[in-house]
Amino acid sequence: MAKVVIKDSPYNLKKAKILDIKPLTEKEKLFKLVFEDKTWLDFEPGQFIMVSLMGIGEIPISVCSSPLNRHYFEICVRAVGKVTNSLHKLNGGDIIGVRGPYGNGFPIKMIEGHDLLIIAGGLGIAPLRSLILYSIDNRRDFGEIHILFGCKTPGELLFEEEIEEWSKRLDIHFACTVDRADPDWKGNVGLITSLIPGVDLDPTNTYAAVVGPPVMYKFVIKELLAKGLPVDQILLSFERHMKCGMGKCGRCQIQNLYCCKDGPVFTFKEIMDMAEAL
Amino acid sequence: MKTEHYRILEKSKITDFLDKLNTISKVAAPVYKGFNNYAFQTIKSAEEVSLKYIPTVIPPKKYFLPTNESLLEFSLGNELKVEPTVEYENLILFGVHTCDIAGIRCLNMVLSDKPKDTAYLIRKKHITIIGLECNDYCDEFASCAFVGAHLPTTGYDLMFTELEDYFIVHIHSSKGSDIIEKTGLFKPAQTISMEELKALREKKSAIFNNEIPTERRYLPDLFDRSFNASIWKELEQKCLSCGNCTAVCPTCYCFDIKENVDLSLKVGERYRVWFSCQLDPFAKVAGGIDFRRERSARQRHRFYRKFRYHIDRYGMVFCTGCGRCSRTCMAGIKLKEVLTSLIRESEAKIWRKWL
Amino acid sequence: MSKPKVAFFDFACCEGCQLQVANIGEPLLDVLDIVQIVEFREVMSEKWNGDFDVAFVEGSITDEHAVERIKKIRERSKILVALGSCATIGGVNGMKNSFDLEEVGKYVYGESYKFFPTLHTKAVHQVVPVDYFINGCPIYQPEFLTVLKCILQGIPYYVPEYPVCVECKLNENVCMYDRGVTCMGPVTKAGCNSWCINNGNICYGCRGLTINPNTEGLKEVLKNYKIPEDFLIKKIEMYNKCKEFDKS
Amino acid sequence: MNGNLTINVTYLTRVEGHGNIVVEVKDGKLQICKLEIVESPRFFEAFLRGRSIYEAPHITSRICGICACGHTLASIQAAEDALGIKPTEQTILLRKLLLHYEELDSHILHIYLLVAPDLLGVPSFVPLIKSNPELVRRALKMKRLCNELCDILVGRHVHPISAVVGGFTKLPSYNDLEEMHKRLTELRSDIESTVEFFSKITFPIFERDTEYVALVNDEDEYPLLYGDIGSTDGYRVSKYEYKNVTNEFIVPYATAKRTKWHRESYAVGALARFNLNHEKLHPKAKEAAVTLNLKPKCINPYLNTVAQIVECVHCVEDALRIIETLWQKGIDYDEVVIPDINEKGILPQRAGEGVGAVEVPRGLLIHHYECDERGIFRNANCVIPTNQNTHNIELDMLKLVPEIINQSQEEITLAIEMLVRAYDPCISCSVHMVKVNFK
Ligand SMILES: Cc1cc2nc3c(=O)[nH]c(=O)nc-3n(C[C@H](O)[C@H](O)[C@H](O)COP(=O)(O)OP(=O)(O)OC[C@H]3O[C@@H](n4cnc5c(N)ncnc54)[C@H](O)[C@@H]3O)c2cc1C
Ligand code: SF4
Ligand code: SF4
Ligand code: SF4
Repeated sequence: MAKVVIKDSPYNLKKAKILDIKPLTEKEKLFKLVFEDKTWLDFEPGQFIMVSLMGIGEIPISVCSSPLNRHYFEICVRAVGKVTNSLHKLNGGDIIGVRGPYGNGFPIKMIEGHDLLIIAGGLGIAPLRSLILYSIDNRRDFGEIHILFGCKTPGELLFEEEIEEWSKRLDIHFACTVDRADPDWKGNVGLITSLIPGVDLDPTNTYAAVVGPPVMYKFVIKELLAKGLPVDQILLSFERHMKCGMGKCGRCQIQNLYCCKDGPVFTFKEIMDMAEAL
Repeated sequence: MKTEHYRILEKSKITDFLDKLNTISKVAAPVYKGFNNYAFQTIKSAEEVSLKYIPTVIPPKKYFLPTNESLLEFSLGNELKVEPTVEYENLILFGVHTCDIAGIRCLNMVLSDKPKDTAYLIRKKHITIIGLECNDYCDEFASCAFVGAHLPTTGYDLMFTELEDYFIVHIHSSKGSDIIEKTGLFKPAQTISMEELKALREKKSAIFNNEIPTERRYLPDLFDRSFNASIWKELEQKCLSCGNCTAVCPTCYCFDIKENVDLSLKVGERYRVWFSCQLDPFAKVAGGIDFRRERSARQRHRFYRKFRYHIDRYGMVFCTGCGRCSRTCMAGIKLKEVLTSLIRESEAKIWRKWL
Repeated sequence: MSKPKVAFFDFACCEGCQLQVANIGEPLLDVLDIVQIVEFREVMSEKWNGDFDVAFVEGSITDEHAVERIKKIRERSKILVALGSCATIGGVNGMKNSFDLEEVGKYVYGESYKFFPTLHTKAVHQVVPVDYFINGCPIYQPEFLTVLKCILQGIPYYVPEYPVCVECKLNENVCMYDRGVTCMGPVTKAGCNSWCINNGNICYGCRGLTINPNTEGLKEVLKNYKIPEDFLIKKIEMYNKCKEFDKS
Repeated sequence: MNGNLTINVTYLTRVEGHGNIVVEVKDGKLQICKLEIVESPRFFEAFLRGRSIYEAPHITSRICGICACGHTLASIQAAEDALGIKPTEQTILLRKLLLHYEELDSHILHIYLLVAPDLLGVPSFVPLIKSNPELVRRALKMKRLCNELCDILVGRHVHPISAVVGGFTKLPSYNDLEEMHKRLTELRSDIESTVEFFSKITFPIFERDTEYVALVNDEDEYPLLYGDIGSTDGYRVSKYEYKNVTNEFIVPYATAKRTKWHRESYAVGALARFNLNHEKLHPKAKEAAVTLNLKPKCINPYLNTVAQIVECVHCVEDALRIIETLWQKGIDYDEVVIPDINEKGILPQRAGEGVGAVEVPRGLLIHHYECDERGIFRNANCVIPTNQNTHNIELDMLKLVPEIINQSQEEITLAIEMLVRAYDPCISCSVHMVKVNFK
């Protein structure tokens, strides 16, 4: 057996340095990263990267910073298992492996010129944050921007400072809710779907971007359809098990679609007839 | 059929040929394992080879996409070092049936799709394929004529076809003709042998009847109607989720990626292993949600991946008719029966040959 | 960082799994480079009174004395690993549970059976929480090393949730059903690299049933192969009798 | 020593299984001196009932992971005896080979990892990694080689896979024979170094004459797999009469049963085999005995370890011979056995009774089975070497303690522990000594 190094292997990694780690909640941390070779991660909001800890594993994680930020990129990681817990144990200055970006991301060019309704459930805010930051950076290219954010408890609220800021902005309509309040919570209580009827929007001119836990989609879509949103203007981002990110390993397949390659963002129209999607 | 692309090998010289092949490079060929089971194995001498065999337990895809393959090597000392690697060797595959050649063509399609799987392409370059045509069905499980894999088309370097008292050999590449040269056992083909070959093919078309009561071109339509067919529920009861059907399939290529570190925890490799959509952890994500929890959904997914999804994506049916999945299934789930049941259930419109 | 302190303990078992560890051969020296083994009665006289970073526990819990002892070990251990079938699923000791305990005692010890009070066999996790599972009768050494490394890396080890057949096929064995005999492979957790089938024997299910075994389907299979169902039940009981004590 | 002494070794280390030693001396007089077996009983004999006798080797192998191959072989012999199956010549050769591997593996473990630390004055092999790195490396290497030999022949050493009733489910290929030959040759030089190393070690001097019991037969081969039961007192009975040898009895303080034949106690194991069959050892093993200064009839129990070394030499040489024989004869692959084919009643089934008597590393092991006409167990009985030795060990202690009573408590404890360890007791097994009434 001969063995050779293949630098052009699609599995090759780029080394990324952790500039900073910021705990957001008990389970989530925000990692600020730069490539060691000073190159820039060129991505679209909604795309993801494969993050590697050598000897432990490789996982898909959405990029959650603005694609226009040329200084660094960010990921928000919830500790649930092997790799994610190990990531949480790292410190600033540590090196991780990254390949990507992968997936299609949100169709920015299509959305521009329209109103945007963002609906985030829990960690779903991660990929959407990238879209929010992008639309704020390019505010004049979008119509009305509505952001609805929901999570289980106030303690699970992510990006609290930014939310504070968004909610103060005059050019954004921001609303937030929790399923279960605690004594300090002053805001809305209830499922995220309860916020939708209150949004004042022009259905024909609006794109909705929805990301959240699997159970959320069905109910949110029902509300959006009730509002009169056309099926091809509802954008959903899915989570599936992924190993390669390149449409080969077969793990993320939703019927004939590869979540990693054809998605993770799909219009409701694309998947509405697919039993395995929702 | 240009006569100059054909050669003749006396049957008595096949052993000589195999032994000579063995001096050129490593040779893998079908070997008998008992109980009507065969396996491609590297051989030491011609005696080990079974010229008459039914499809091996695992298809020769194992040489292209090893069951366990290192993707990256890394060391974690003061500095992180990562190197993607590939291991390959020169190998001659002898005796590959046309169904398995079709399987390799399917793999080529997927793994040379962008982003290209460099390691696969490098290994593929170093493998020579010598085909062996079947003159009759291997057993009742095969359905190669249905998918058109019973005749040699492309995908090989040399193709051996057994005639009455000699082999006629088609040279399909310069790699193939090199072997003809180096072994020096072949004679040029004459018009008469070409005619005999033609006669054989004609005879074959009578033997290799389509075994499934429809035609290949109706598959998309058939499957578009069958997502909720009752057969899937039946499979729910039967299937053991053992993953045998996918492991033996020449066109399955799903995998898992794992890590292996040495005891110092500093050096290691990332590797991939074959994996299967039939297994529990396949589609599970954090939080324990499994997107194909039911065995019925998994079995359905398997069939759709063979007969529907990849037709859109790659323009090919991803079944080669080798019959391995039916042969290996201890629960007795048989591909031909499943397809027939779909056709039976899918009322009208679908063109039916019989039923 | 000081080396983690590791100890080995045994309960009702054959000690084969500990022996598998001692049998690793020279790589054992590499293991001793990274961990400090403070107690390993089978091969060492050293004793340790402090806490353990990692305790490997072999054997099933079969009497009150053992219950007390395992609880104490749990209290003293940061990480507790169940080693081998006896510890992870009850193993062969579970066969006892099919009988009336008093009768079993009398059969073996006659009238003095009262001196040998015995409980229903239980796996370790059925008595105290377990952090890592190393299945198998005996354990498969490569898996032991994998788990050890996971422990040192501070990451979980997931016992494969798929059946032995997966590994068996990759090893290109002739399937036992082709030979006309029952094999527990389709309903048994993988991870042993289909050790037994590679050596011409059937799988006896020593690693425990898969999380979602289709036992009804397997019964159908046996019918088709004309193998009495009885055999399957007996085979499952050989190692998996204690499953009935699993919660949920 | 002030005339009072209490020694309480709970969970004796570096032996298989749980045993305690209790010694009490009051006013210079030995009051108590016993070896307690405190292993949790696992009731194998009880739950074998109702199972197929074909499963016996698989299950009884799990009695003890250390003598797994030995239990398997004894069990197979008993089952085949009950079913009336006659193993082929090839099968017998392969079983003999397996038994050699078992003796080698177990002896090496015992000699190096369990006994050597005592002789070198340390509590375990761990400190030896620093002080005698060569020795430890050699030990681990030999251990690995033995394991690999078993891996090739039967899949693994702990609970062998392919040795079953009727023969083997997998037969070694020619490559396998070659591999085994290569490894055995490698082992040979390490065994030579072992002989040399131990020839320079002084073992404790202590003697007590006793009856030594082992298999004997009329062939030229050192009997391990087949034979009658013989003793140094000149008796010989067939294996079916084992109950007349073991004469089980109970002592009030211990749970496991004891045995005696013509004297108060008897001993089994490497030393017993050497004492009875030394002439049949391979010439090289005889040479090693000379080098190690081991002469029959040796009555120093500490020298059981030395007898084990001598047996190692014999086993390596005889294993090589067996492989060469197989090589010459060629292997008949049609003899492969399909396991569990009895599900369909293809293999013979009949009501019967059978006895397996095999010399395993620690001595004579007996399995005695009775099954019904469907091959289902009715009764099972196992007599384990350690049980046969326990009473002998106690009598040794009884003689030893007064002889060394003037030493310090630590020295006495160590001397006793070493004595017990010298017998290589396997306490896991020994709780399976049971009395079942076969009529
Ligand atoms: C497109 C995409 C974007 C994602 N973005 C984020 C993000 O921004 N932030 C975030 O915290 N998480 C994100 N995830 C989820 C994240 O990938 C999983 O939480 C992570 O893979 C779990 O890995 P682990 O090693 O920590 O868990 P493990 O210990 O491996 O397993 C825990 C559970 O996670 C499942 N799991 C393991 N590997 C994967 C995988 N590759 N894909 C999906 N599930 C897996 C396992 O089945 C198991 O149930 C995203 C997932 C996808 C598919
Ligand atoms: S699991 Fe098997 S090998 Fe391990 S201790 Fe139990 S009986 Fe012995
Ligand atoms: S031999 Fe057993 S483990 Fe292997 S494929 Fe057949 S049923 Fe599965
Ligand atoms: S094949 Fe089966 S019985 Fe053998 S080690 Fe694996 S799980 Fe255990």
